[in-house]
Amino acid sequence: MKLGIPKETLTGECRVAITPDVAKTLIGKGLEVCVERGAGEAAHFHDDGYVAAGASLVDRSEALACDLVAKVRRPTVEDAAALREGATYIGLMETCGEDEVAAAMHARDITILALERIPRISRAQSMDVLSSQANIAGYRAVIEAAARYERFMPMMMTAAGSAKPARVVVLGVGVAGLQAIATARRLGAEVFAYDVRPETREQILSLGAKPIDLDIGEEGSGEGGYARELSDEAKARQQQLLADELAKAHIIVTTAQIPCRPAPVLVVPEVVERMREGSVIVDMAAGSGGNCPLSKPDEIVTAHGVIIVGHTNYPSMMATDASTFFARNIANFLDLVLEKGEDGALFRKDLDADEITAAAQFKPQPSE
Amino acid sequence: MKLGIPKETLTGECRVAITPDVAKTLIGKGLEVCVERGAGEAAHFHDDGYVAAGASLVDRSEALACDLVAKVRRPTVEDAAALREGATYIGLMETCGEDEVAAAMHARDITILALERIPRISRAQSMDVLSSQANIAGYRAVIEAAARYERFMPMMMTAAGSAKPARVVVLGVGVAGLQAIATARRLGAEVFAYDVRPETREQILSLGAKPIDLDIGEEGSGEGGYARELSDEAKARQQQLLADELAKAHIIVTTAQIPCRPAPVLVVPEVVERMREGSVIVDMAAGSGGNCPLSKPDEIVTAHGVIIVGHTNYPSMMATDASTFFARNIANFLDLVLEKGEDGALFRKDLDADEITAAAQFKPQPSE
Amino acid sequence: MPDTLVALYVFVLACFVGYFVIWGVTPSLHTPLVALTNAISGIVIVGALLVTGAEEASSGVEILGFFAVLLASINVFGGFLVTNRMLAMFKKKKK
Amino acid sequence: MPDTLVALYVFVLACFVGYFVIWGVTPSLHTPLVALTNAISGIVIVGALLVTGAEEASSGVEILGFFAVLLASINVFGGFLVTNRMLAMFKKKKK
Amino acid sequence: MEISANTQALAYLVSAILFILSLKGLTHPASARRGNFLGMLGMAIAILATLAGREVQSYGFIIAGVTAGALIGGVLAARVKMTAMPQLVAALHSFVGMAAVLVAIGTFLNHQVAGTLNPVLMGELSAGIVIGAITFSGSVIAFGKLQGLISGAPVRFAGQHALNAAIAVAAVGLAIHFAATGSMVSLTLMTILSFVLGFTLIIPIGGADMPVIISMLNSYSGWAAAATGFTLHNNLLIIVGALVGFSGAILSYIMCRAMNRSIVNVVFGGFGSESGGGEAAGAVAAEKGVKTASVEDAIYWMEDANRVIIVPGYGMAVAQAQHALKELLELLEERGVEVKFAIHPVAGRMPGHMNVLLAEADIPYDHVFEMDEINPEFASTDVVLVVGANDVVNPAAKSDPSSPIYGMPILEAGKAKHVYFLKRSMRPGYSGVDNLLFYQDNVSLIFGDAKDTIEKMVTELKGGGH
Amino acid sequence: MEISANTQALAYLVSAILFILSLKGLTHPASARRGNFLGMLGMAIAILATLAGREVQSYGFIIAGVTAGALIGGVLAARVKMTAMPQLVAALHSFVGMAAVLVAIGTFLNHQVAGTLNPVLMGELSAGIVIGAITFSGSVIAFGKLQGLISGAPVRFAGQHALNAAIAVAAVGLAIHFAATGSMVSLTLMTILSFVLGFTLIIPIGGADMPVIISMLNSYSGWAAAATGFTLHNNLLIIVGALVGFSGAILSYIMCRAMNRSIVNVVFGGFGSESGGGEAAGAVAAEKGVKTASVEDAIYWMEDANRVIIVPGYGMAVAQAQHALKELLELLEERGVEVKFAIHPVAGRMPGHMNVLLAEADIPYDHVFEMDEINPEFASTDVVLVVGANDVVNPAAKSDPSSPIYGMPILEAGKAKHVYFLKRSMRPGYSGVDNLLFYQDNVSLIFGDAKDTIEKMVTELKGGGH
Ligand SMILES: NC(=O)c1ccc[n+]([C@@H]2O[C@H](COP(=O)([O-])OP(=O)(O)OC[C@H]3O[C@@H](n4cnc5c(N)ncnc54)[C@H](OP(=O)(O)O)[C@@H]3O)[C@@H](O)[C@H]2O)c1
Ligand SMILES: NC(=O)c1ccc[n+]([C@@H]2O[C@H](COP(=O)([O-])OP(=O)(O)OC[C@H]3O[C@@H](n4cnc5c(N)ncnc54)[C@H](OP(=O)(O)O)[C@@H]3O)[C@@H](O)[C@H]2O)c1
Ligand SMILES: NC(=O)c1ccc[n+]([C@@H]2O[C@H](COP(=O)([O-])OP(=O)(O)OC[C@H]3O[C@@H](n4cnc5c(N)ncnc54)[C@H](O)[C@@H]3O)[C@@H](O)[C@H]2O)c1
Ligand SMILES: NC(=O)c1ccc[n+]([C@@H]2O[C@H](COP(=O)([O-])OP(=O)(O)OC[C@H]3O[C@@H](n4cnc5c(N)ncnc54)[C@H](O)[C@@H]3O)[C@@H](O)[C@H]2O)c1
Repeated sequence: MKLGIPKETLTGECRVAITPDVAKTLIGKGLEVCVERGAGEAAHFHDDGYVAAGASLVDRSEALACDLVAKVRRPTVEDAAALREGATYIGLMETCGEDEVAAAMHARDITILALERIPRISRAQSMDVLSSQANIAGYRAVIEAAARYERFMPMMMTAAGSAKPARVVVLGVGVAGLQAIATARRLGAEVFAYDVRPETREQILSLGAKPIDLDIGEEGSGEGGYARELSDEAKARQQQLLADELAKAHIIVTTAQIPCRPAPVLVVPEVVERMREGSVIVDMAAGSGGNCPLSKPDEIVTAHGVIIVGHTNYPSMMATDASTFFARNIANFLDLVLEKGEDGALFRKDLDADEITAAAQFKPQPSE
Repeated sequence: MKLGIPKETLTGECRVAITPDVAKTLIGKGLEVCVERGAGEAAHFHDDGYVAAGASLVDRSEALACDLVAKVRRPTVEDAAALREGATYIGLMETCGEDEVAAAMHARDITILALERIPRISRAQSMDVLSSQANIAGYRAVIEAAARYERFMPMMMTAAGSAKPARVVVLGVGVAGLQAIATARRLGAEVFAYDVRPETREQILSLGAKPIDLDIGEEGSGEGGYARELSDEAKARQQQLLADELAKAHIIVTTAQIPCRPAPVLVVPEVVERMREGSVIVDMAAGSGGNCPLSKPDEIVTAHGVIIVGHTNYPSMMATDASTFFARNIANFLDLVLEKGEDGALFRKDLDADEITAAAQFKPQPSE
Repeated sequence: MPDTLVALYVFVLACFVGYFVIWGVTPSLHTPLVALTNAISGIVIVGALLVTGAEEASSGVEILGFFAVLLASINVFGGFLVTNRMLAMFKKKKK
Repeated sequence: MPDTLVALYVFVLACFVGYFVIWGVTPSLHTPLVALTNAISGIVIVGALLVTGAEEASSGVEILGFFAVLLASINVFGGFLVTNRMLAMFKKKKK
Repeated sequence: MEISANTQALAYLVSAILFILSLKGLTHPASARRGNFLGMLGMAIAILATLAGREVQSYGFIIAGVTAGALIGGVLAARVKMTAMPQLVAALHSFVGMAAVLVAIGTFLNHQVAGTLNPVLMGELSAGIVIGAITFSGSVIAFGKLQGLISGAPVRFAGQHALNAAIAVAAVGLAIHFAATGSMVSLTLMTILSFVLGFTLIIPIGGADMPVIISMLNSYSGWAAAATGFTLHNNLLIIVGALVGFSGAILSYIMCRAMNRSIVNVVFGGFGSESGGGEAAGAVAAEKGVKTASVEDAIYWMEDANRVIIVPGYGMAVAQAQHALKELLELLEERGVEVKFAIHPVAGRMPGHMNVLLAEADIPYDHVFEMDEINPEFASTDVVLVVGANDVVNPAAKSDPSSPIYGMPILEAGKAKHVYFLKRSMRPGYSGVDNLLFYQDNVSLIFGDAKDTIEKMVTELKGGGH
Repeated sequence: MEISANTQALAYLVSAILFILSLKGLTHPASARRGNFLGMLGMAIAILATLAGREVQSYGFIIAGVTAGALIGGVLAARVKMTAMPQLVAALHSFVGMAAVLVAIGTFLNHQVAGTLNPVLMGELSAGIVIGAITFSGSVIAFGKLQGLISGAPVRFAGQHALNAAIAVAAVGLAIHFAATGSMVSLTLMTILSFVLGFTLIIPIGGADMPVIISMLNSYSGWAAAATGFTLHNNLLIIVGALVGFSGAILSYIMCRAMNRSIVNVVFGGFGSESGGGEAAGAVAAEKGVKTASVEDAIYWMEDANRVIIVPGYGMAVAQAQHALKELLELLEERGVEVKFAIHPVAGRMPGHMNVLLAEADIPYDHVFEMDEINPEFASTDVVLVVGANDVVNPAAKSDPSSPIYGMPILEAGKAKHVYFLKRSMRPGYSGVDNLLFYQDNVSLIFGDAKDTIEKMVTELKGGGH
């Protein structure tokens, strides 16, 4: 069975779905791996590395025409068209409902295994690209904040005066938020954090940071470990109660997301105005509407003297490690997807048999 | 007595010599402070802040024409010309011997108090801008390295695989080097460090890092806590013995400097070639010739897949804190330079009376 | 001082010694220590010997004494040996 | 058991008690403890009393005994009172 | 060769000193074997001095008794399985108790013959009989419980304490009557009641408390010996009896303290009620058949281990126990123990959670291992310390297809010789499933906040804590 | 009212028990005052029982002696300055010694009159005299040294140990001769030699070791009392003498250990040679007149403090003591002590050196204070712990214009009630100048690696360590 690895084409995307190491493992399991020339270049994985691992270098159309195609980002319409009929696509789909790309793929009987649909259960964690990439993003967001912040993060008592530790507030304590807390603490900042899901309180403490407790009148836990959208009332209350805490902050990292919904607004412009000049907001939800309305996706803007970072692709800034993790996730996932036939060849398993692969399948909506 | 604060004109220099806070202190002591309009803007100190502190806003020529002029960076020839005859200049001169600027100032009987000449003694530490700025530079250099490095600095064992901690080597363990070690350690890197001065070994250990011990056949300690230049033989030996350690490194931060001499070459191109692709070298000595010959001042170059950062002005990247520290140093220094007359007015003290002010004076070379 | 008073002195002092002697015992030695004190309490054998071997001992007492000696000496021999076996388990690894 | 043997028994047991009793003393109590043991060693006063008050005591012995009683009682009274004063210093803060 | 009374007294003194040194020796591992030897020596001297003394005139029964006793005792001690040690000790206790009773009766008979009975003597005799009898029947019950002949469960009934008190009062009353009148009936009744009292005192006590009870019975047997000493005017018996009596009582107290139990509660089976989180957790554990252990137990094996693997989990983070762990690491390494940290990829609540915290505590990277690296090493590891981890070592992931973590690779902690879990309760981890490892034979739980527990371990290792 | 010998014996037993409890009580602050009271009670019972006994027949001299003694003792004890306590104790010791000598001689004379002398008795007498005499003259010397009448410096001379040994042998020889023959010459010579021995034994010992020596002399006085007990067949004297004798010896040992000294070396003034960094440093310190302290001393005051300020310096970094400090912080806070960290701007070897390390150990930022913030608080602080800092607290910066650090603002640690320096030696800090603070009255040094020392403090605070 052939596994194709096309190069990512989205602007600024440096990751690659399979690294030479993982390619080698997969080839060892009986797959034939076809890598588009230069696919890993941006993540410092060179073509010769793939060749050394036993993969063949092909051009894009050939990579897309394999039985299995592994990609990081959502395919374009052209990609979808270039896929072989009946093939299997493994990668992020970055859509919640049917859209033109999915429709095009479904139309050509392509099995879509959308990695973001893998359930957040212990057993699936090794396949969970959302986790592995969010972890990287959380770390990177803080590095980014530190690099933009024109002061010290740590406390520093020196002969030339003292620098107070930066006050960092992390909003949304999922995977990325936790890693952001950890990284900011490492750099010596004083870290506060908040999430709607009550179980995060203990987790915040477990990293030595201080939880911000708000009484917004309702519970924020949703399904599968995710948060749910709040009522308008609770939203307003939340914004209002957070305001004072946020205005004191020097660095805010926001990660609050709700699956398939716009990100909740947590840092309102009036709060930004109250912040000290030179403060930094890293809005990790900038891609899905932003936790701060002033953030612009993939831009760094300054508003009221506050630097607002709107990057949407932190993992790509650490493309080497991010690709390595992504590729391992895919490899672990493929163990569920493929099985060895009696003659040693590989086949796709019954995807509905396992809870994880069942959930990952992006099937055409019955109504359509 | 009037203290003038001109805006810094060097490209990329965002610091300012006096902050509003310090201006207020100085005004309290009887000085009249004249700040060039917009002088603090780049460091987030606005004109209205100065006004609130009691300073007056003036234009550049007026600021330069004060009895005392405090500046961060070396004056230009035009600045020197604009200084009042017999005035006192306090700031960095950034030259070891007589040069055209100094000559021009000496010609006009200007007292030059070159801050880099303040001796490295305990009592002078509160005036020592080299220390206060190097400290910032050391921190910032590591943040910069982390931001360029496309992998994790810390060790990270996750369901998607493990990231090994970055191997960081710090060369030159002065003030900047120590802070670089501390910051890299905070970020979770495995840190090794080396310096020619043997007393640094204990200091490296005191930060929890691992010293690299080389036997280069001679002692590197020079005068006043600085290093001295090594013999050619020892230099070669040093490069050779360091090579293997450096080739294994993922991030190298070099800070090795010798006052008034070109920086020693420590990371030779052959070593860079042996490093893993995507590694980062931050050459903090890029401004004085570089510890790595491949580094280019104020540029980021990639050689053999290694990213070589040649920034020369890290403190300016943290202009707010850097200016604060710088201004405090100046204020402490002014305590030695000025004394209250009987009528409450301020006078310059006998500068040769105190060890520190005596050393700081940049007097015309007798031979000239 | 009459014998009973002497006995009282000795008893009181011995109580103090007993009180002080084993504070600070390593927890892992609790069990062997119980075994050892058990063996030592076999000291009643002395009483048994005195009773059994006494001049005035009737043959009934001798038989009674025989059992007392028997039981006490099982205790003495068994106790020390068991302690020994326990302690043998506690040989520390060679370092 | 002859008196000397009884004395020996008592002595040996008391030595053990002496050995065990003060292990674990708080360092800050070292000095008061010295003062207290000093006071207690004033127990020779009992000896002094016995010698001085003895029927067979000659007047020479009585004078000798007087001094012994005097010295020992200075020690007894001085010792306990000094200990008391020291301990008064050690009152802990109220928490 | 007959020795003089004085020589005998000196020999007895030496013997007494040896016993004291023997007990002292047993308080530290380094001197323990010497201690046991000194005890044997003391006993030998005592026996020989007694035999050589003028009181002992006939040797037939004595030689028979000692020979038989030595044989039986030797064989018992040599043959018994290590796991059956507690039973054996209980049995031996009962012998001492019975011997004390027999000696007292014998003394009575001898004095009757010699016509030297007096109230003081008879009072002393009664004490010997009462204490001896309680020791005997109590030890028999203890033996039965340990051997499984009687249910180990605590048998409690209403009025139990009142009943015991009543029996005790009656026995004492009979003793007084006997001392005053020499009535054989009183003697007999008293003896019987004492046997009954031993039974009713011990039967309510649960199997878990048996070690303490054995030590307590030990103490009783010491008092019995001391009482015998009084009747016989034998200072050696008095000294050694008091020594054993008091030290046994102290030891019971120390043991209770180590188990975090109240001595009153243990000795008077269920007297008063105990409280406290740790104990509640302990109770739940006991119900489920899960073993609990003390910090000292764990330290005992860790100190002696060649390799200890620490498995940190989310609980370590919650407890913020990383700094304490660092200290534990250093102390163990000082003792030549190899210590490794095993990090499961999903330990904690975020990727790299453990790494962040261990790095914060400056635990060297070369001590930190990934699951795949370290899994082969568990089987050859002496002690695994699971610090607030749960799911990541749960064998249900391998064996129980219905478990929500089925299929997740785990750290194979259970393969080690000893596994200690540091957690606060019997609650499950993130995935909500019960941990099958708890029920394994080599696994014990130490309840309490992980940081507190580790700090206790550190104190213990430094030789403090008592 | 005369009491029977039996009643007296019982009273003596009670008294002995009270003394034991008294000593035990003095081992813990909570029970110390009760301990002293029990001691007084024991003494009162002992004296009354003696007076009421049949041996004492005439009371005149006794009443005179006791009254005068009570008066003198009471006044002395009430008047003496707290700082002169050690001298007073030394003086009191000498009294006990002399009293023992007098009692022994009196006993001899009484027995001579009664004609009941015998070798055993005379041997016992000799022991009383020898030990009493040594105690007397030794205590007199100790008193002189402490009072400053004699130089506190150790007076050592070649052959000192040989001389002492010779005197001792001679005294014992004379004692034997006396016991055998009753020769008054031997008795006199022996007595004189014993007084000399006390002198030559104590004179070589330095003033710093006097506390240990006093405790040792205490032990001697106990033995003297025990010897007196043997001569008088008085069990109370024997028990209490042995008690004081042995516990005094143990106390001396404990005190030496706390000072990290060898007891042999102390007791035999300069016997053998001491080694080890701590001791060498201690010696240098002693020479310079700098006080050293033990971990226990520091803990004693810290536990009881309202506020403790910790001043970390480069030495904390070198020792990597930050994690241990965190633990110390927690333990002190548990005890209600307010703990603050005072950071000098140039502490360490890089700006912010201390901050990095304290943050690593997770010491909360709100516990960390800058120099200017905290300087006003030192004066109202109970204990300052200077952990490997030196220059940053050196008052030379303020007072000595010739010092290279003159003019540098410092942390005013010296203003606190107690200051403890944790460092390894008397070496100066970075600037190379001697620290004037060391010589201040309220300052002591605790030698050793800072991390080790802090860890010992932690253990001590947890109640372990002994
Ligand atoms: N790593 C990730 O990215 C991630 C993210 C989300 C979820 N998860 C899941 O989290 C789990 C991680 O496994 P784990 O073994 O680390 O944790 P776990 O299975 O959740 O177990 C943690 C244990 O720690 C104990 N504990 C809590 N606080 C404690 C304290 N103060 N002192 C002592 N013990 C304490 C708890 O028991 P008591 O309550 O009895 O004390 C609990 O059983 C996995 O199921 C994983 O899938 C992981
Ligand atoms: N902060 C900066 O940027 C900087 C830079 C360069 C120089 N300096 C200078 O460094 C000095 C800093 O003052 P400081 O008080 O922090 O340090 P310091 O004056 O150098 O004293 C440090 C003390 O720590 C002790 N020490 C070293 N290792 C130890 C260990 N393992 N355990 C216990 N004690 C240990 C040393 O005494 P023992 O050897 O007896 O143990 C020493 O006296 C100032 O003079 C400052 O001017 C500062
Ligand atoms: N069991 C597993 O194996 C596993 C694997 C991965 C993730 N998870 C869990 O899934 C959860 C979600 O992870 P994620 O990071 O992908 O979530 P996410 O990226 O969807 O959201 C980030 C965080 O934002 C928070 N948030 C949403 N609305 C908010 C609001 N209005 N205010 C404040 N915070 C708000 C969410 O609660 C969440 O914590 C986490 O708790 C994680 O532990 C579990
Ligand atoms: N006493 C004080 O108050 C005080 C104040 C500031 C600095 N200092 C001391 O002054 C010293 C110099 O400080 P700096 O940071 O300004 O120095 P610097 O910037 O001049 O040099 C940086 C480091 O490079 C090292 N170096 C030079 N040649 C090298 C070579 N060939 N190989 C490796 N390393 C080489 C030097 O030894 C120095 O440590 C430091 O030790 C510092 O502690 C003391």
